[in-house]
Amino acid sequence: MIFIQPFFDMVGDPVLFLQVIWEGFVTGILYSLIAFGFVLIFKASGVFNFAQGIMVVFAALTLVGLHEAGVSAFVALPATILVMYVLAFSVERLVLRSLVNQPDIILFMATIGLTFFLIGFGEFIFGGEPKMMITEELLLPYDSITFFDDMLILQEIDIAASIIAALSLVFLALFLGKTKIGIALRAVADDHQAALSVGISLNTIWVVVWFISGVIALITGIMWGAKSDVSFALSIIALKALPVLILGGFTSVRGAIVGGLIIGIGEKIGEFYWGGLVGGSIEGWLAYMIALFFLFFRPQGLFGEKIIERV
Amino acid sequence: MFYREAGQFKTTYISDQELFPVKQDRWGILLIIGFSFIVIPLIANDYWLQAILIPFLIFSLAALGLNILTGYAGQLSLGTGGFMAVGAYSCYKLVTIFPETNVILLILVSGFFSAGIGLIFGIPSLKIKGFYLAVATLAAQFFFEWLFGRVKWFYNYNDSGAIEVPVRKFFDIAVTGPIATAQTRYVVVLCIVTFLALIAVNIVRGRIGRAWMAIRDMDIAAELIGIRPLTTKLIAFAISSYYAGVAGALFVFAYLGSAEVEVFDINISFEILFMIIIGGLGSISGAFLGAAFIVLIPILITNLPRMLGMPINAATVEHFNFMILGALIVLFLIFEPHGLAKIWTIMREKLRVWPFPY
Amino acid sequence: MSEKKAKDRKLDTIPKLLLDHARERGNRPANRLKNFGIWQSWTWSEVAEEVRDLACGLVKIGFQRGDKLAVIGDNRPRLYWSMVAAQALGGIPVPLYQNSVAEEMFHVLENSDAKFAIVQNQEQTDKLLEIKDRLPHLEFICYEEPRGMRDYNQEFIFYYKDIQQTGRAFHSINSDYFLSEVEKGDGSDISILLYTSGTTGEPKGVVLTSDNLIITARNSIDFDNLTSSEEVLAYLPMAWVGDTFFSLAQAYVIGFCVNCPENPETVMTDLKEIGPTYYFAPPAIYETVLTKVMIRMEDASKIKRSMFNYFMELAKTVGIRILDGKPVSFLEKFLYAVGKILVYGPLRNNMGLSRTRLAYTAGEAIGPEIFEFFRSMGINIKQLYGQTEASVFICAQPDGQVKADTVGTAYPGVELRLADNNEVFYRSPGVFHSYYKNPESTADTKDPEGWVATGDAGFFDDEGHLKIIDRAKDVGRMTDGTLFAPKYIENKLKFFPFIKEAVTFGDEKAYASAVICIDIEAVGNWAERRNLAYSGYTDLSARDEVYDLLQECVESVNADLARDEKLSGSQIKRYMLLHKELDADDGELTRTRKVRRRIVAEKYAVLIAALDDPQQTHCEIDSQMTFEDGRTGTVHANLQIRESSTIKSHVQTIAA
Amino acid sequence: MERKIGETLLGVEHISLSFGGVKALTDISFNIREKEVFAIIGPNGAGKTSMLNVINGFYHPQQGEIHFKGLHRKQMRPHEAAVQGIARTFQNVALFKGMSTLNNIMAGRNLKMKTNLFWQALYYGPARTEEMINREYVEDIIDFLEIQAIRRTPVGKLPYGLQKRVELGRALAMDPELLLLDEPMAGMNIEEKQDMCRFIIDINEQYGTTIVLIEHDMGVVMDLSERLIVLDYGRKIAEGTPDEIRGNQVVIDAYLGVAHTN
Repeated sequence: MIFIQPFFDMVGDPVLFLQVIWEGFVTGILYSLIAFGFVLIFKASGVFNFAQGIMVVFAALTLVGLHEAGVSAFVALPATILVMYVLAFSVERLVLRSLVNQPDIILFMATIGLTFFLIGFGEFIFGGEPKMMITEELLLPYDSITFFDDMLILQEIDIAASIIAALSLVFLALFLGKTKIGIALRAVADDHQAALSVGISLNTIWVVVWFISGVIALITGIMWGAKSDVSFALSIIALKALPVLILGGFTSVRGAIVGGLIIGIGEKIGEFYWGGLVGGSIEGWLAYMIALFFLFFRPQGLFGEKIIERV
Repeated sequence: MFYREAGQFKTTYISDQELFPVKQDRWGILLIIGFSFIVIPLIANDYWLQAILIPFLIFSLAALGLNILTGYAGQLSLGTGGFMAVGAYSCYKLVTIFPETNVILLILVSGFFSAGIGLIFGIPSLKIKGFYLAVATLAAQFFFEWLFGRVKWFYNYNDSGAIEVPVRKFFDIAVTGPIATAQTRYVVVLCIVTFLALIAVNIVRGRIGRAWMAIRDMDIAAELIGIRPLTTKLIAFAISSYYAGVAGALFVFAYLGSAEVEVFDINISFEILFMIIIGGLGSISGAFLGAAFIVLIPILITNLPRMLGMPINAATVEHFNFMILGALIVLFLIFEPHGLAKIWTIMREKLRVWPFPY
Repeated sequence: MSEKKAKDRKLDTIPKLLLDHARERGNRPANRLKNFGIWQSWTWSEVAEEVRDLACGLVKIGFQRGDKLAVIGDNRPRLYWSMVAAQALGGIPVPLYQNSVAEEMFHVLENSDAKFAIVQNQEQTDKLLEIKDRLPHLEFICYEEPRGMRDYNQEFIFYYKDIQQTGRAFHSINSDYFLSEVEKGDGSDISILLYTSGTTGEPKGVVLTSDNLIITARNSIDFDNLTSSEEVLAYLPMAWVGDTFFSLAQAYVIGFCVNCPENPETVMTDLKEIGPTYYFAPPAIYETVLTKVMIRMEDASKIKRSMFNYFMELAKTVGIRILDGKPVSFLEKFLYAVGKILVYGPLRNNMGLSRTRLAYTAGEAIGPEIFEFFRSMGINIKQLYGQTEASVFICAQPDGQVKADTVGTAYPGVELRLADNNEVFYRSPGVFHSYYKNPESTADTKDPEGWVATGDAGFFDDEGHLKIIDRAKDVGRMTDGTLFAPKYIENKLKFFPFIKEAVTFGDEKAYASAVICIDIEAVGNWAERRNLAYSGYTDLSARDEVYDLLQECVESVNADLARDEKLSGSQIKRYMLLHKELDADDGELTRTRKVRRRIVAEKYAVLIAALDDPQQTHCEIDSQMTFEDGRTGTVHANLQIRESSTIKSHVQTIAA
Repeated sequence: MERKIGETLLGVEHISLSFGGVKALTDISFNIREKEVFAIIGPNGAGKTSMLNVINGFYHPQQGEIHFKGLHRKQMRPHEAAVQGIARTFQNVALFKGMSTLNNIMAGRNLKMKTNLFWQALYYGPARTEEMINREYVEDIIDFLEIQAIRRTPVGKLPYGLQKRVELGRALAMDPELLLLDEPMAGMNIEEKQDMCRFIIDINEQYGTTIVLIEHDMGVVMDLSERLIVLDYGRKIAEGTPDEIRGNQVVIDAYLGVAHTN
């Protein structure tokens, strides 16, 4: 009974409901971004990159760290991008290259190792304590717009985040569709031989995808950092990308986006309307439960292809 | 070099399928057991027992459990921490509800709760495989972290939000609680771990163990020779979680003494996963080797620099620990995916054919 | 002691011994067979029952006293039992070589007029069926392994177990039949019929009585103080007297356990598992083991290799002295102990000889370095000299008096004498009864007083050890009257890895000379290591460097010969390296790679003439040869002849 | 030989199977009789393997049904097929790479082993007895297939030919009534093929096992099988004894037809 009550509340106060959905939508977008970078890597190299979440934090920390070290924001930004490239490059050289043709599960565990390394490394360089994202320096808006006489409040930063996210998605879609490397990249996803015929070595492709998802991580990091502060606590939240993937399917960009929104909105609603009833802050696991629930009906995810097993 | 196998022939299948068919191995293992039961309690000081040996044994147990699931049955799990938490908290509740009952018994019983939970979270494994499942197990991790943190009943509404281990006696020797000596707790843990390890070995080398490995190596073929995938996987989940549960209970009752749910956060799940990767997937001894390895790293990072006269602060140790762990995992996966256990077997082989190279 | 003797007198047949063991040590293992992954074991009492059931079964299908029972197959307990079963019924077992073809079997089966045959498997059965209709006597065939025998439903073919089945039934009715049959047996009864693969002509059936075997066995057991706790591996052909003696006679007299390998391919692994305490092998096997060891060590790390070499060197000096009970310094003792942990122990373990107290080799001369290798690691390997006609033992080396080049002293109960052509004669309790259905050759070999001619020539060294030098008929005299034993010298030459074959000439000649064939692989390697380019065999064997290499070998052989006053005269004065390998296709070798001395002599008469003529230093030859592809052609070569220095015998100088 | 053939063991009736749009099998029917050696031949991609997959419940046909030992069934899980006594080897060896030869074959005994977790945990009493009994059974197979030497070798390390043997052993360990062999001789040399033939015949005669085999080597098929069907493009184009098939024009075309050759 008590679990039905919330539905009436939603109808009762649609504006508030809208607010909740908006909140969810924004987080959802961030989830989608992480998941997107993830799908990119998975499609291109078959690697289930557990470290994607950490890359977000790592990127953000690098940016802030550099700025703290006195580098101006607009130097720090490209510098960070460079760092992300170096990261992608070294990951390909030191890890992927030596693990090629290993079972996927091995590669997966390797990325967990990578995660730990990055956490340790990051904290060692930038220290463990939380930092503020340099929102102003990056000229990101931080006011808020209100509607329905202050009943519905939208943070400009959130709007910006959504726009930037959307833009970067569009940009990437173009990149994948139009550029030679992008095409090769998609080819790899289907068939490694095909990719080689395009004339780009797998290794280059891997570097590229890891770099791209590094950049996405950076974008995500900035957005997220603007909402909360930047610390490795984020990495746990970043893990939410995983249920998003289960939902969307590892191989589908669309899935990543839709899944992200579903999870984001779903868990906000759940938290806001039901969380209180069971002790609060159920965000931590609700996403996973939602994902699990979905799995029972579509084991391959919403947009993943069905696998036909052969013997 | 020490092996003299000529003349050690088997006239029955029973002797042929002994745990350690080679006499020299039997002696070796007896030596180790004897040493850890008799010598260590006599010579080891509290620091060694409390800081190294007890956690080592408890982690070994947890790793053993995870290795059954991941190493033998091939089902990757990231939820070990969650299952340990279930064990710990159910043990805590049991101890408070049945104050009179023998605590060691209760510790063993509390494993069954996590076994049950393991069953439930194992059900998806029928439909989903590999990474999907791994992610699913994260659900367990986060759910229980939340549950035991939020629902006060589990920690008896303590203001601290932590569970405090009460003193429980066994033949009026305190085995748990503040006044229990490290020696006693060590011996208790050792007994339980040895016992459960033996059981694990037996299961693994029997029908069930073969079914697990069959599912792991080639699930389709396994099903076609009449192995039921779901039942087999569920048994793996149940037993694995039982071990995790008991380990969790011991972790609080024989090691920490009091704990909040945070000690069972996702990092412990990863650490235990690392133990079996480094120790060796699909190997009982691997669980112990891996646990030893990972328990020792931070201690080395703390002590080595100090010995060299350049002590480093706790935070840095923590950071280094993470980095080194991460790096090691990658290195092991690259150079010896079968971990320390494999390295050991290779060494053993070398000893057996000594002085020949192969 | 005396009542032991009395008891021994009563236990004068193998079946009686079996029953005795069943009583005395009923639960101790008698046989093991590696099968289905483990060592299936039978205790003495179980064996007694198995044999009883089989014997009774055989009776049911008409086995009578004096009947011959052919036994064909790999070493299998059941086949051994069938021999004993036959003996229990007063019959005579006739083991055959399991890998000989039907035709070869035909002669033996016909000559022995075997009425029954117990064979291992389908393969052997098929061989018999091939020739059965030409063997009127052969009535029944019994197979041990049912695999593939489904469709063999001829009424004269039986399954081993079925026979035992009927036997068990028979025994349950007249339970004392078997015992009484065994009791009828007597030491003078014929115990077994063994066919010697005679070097010339058809094989002859050697008849041995129970006394022959059992008394010799008793002597040997005292000689080497064997106990009932020995473990042996029976892997040599059952038709060979040695196996009969070790796996049947000795085993049944003292009561130790005989183990049978899973199949011929697994012998080495099975050997390692069993770890026999008492082991026999022909020199060839020891040689292969040694080569395997060396090859495997080649791939070992540098440190390991040098360690290995160091300790093997040490062992050569110390180990053998320890084994012979000679004094060694404390330091040496200590180092040897270290070596035992690091090298000898593990090595023996890998060879499966960890527990070996006593090992024998016989049949042909064994290379001194092979012999030393094993002894130096503390394996007490000894040589014996024997033959079927003697129930194996004629001479053997007593512990502590072991030399590479003698076969030891006269065996307990054996009398020896040398004819003036140095042929060895012996007389012993083991001397065979007769050649089956062949009185004349019996008479030729065995004189009325029971002296048997071995056909081997030899002499005693100053410690009274017999030294066999050659077949008596091949031993010649040189013009100065010294013995010339070609085989003996050739063997010494062939012990060098560089020499594949050697043929020596000296009978009725002023000096001995040799035609030598190099071993292309050994010399080839040697050449490569000196990056000495060569186009082929002919080219290589003509090289001066090679000649120099071989010179050393020849001269060391000469030095060796010089130590024997009787042979020192037969040192090799001139030799040449043949331009081609001796080849069976060219009729120069037998198919078993034995040199056809006469043919070689004819074919290369020119060369021999040249060798005999001190003036010539070279010699032209055109010789027929067959190439790999079977084409034949003539090869022309101009061969160099070398002088090799000879040493004046010390013995003579001392004498003078 | 014909005499020992009994009545129908497995009946396949109007089976059609398709993946998405792709038709793998179209209206296939045939009967397999007890104790016979039955061959399925056809060019690559003719649907032979799919047919086996349908028989042992790995694929579920959209139409048609299968009856085995009299009882009809439309859908069944593979392990149910195993329980009913259908064993199977695979075109590309599907062994448990991490396990030794012995354990692979022991795994085949899984269905026959019943002791509960409790005894398993103690590895004593019933559990151990059961283990030993089945070990004996397995050793029998090892001996039968002449693979004693590789008993303890991890199958991953074995040469292809031996792996196929081990896989056959694993199937035998289930002591099946119907044995499906998917190209048991693919990629073998002459001796290995001869051995395999011998084994198949012995299995059929000694254990009286009914055998369905897919094989490309026509010689082998003609020697071994009593009857065979020919598939082409998922359709049955012929059925009969080897001699009948040899003469069959349709078959010859299917094989020599330019459309597709192997």
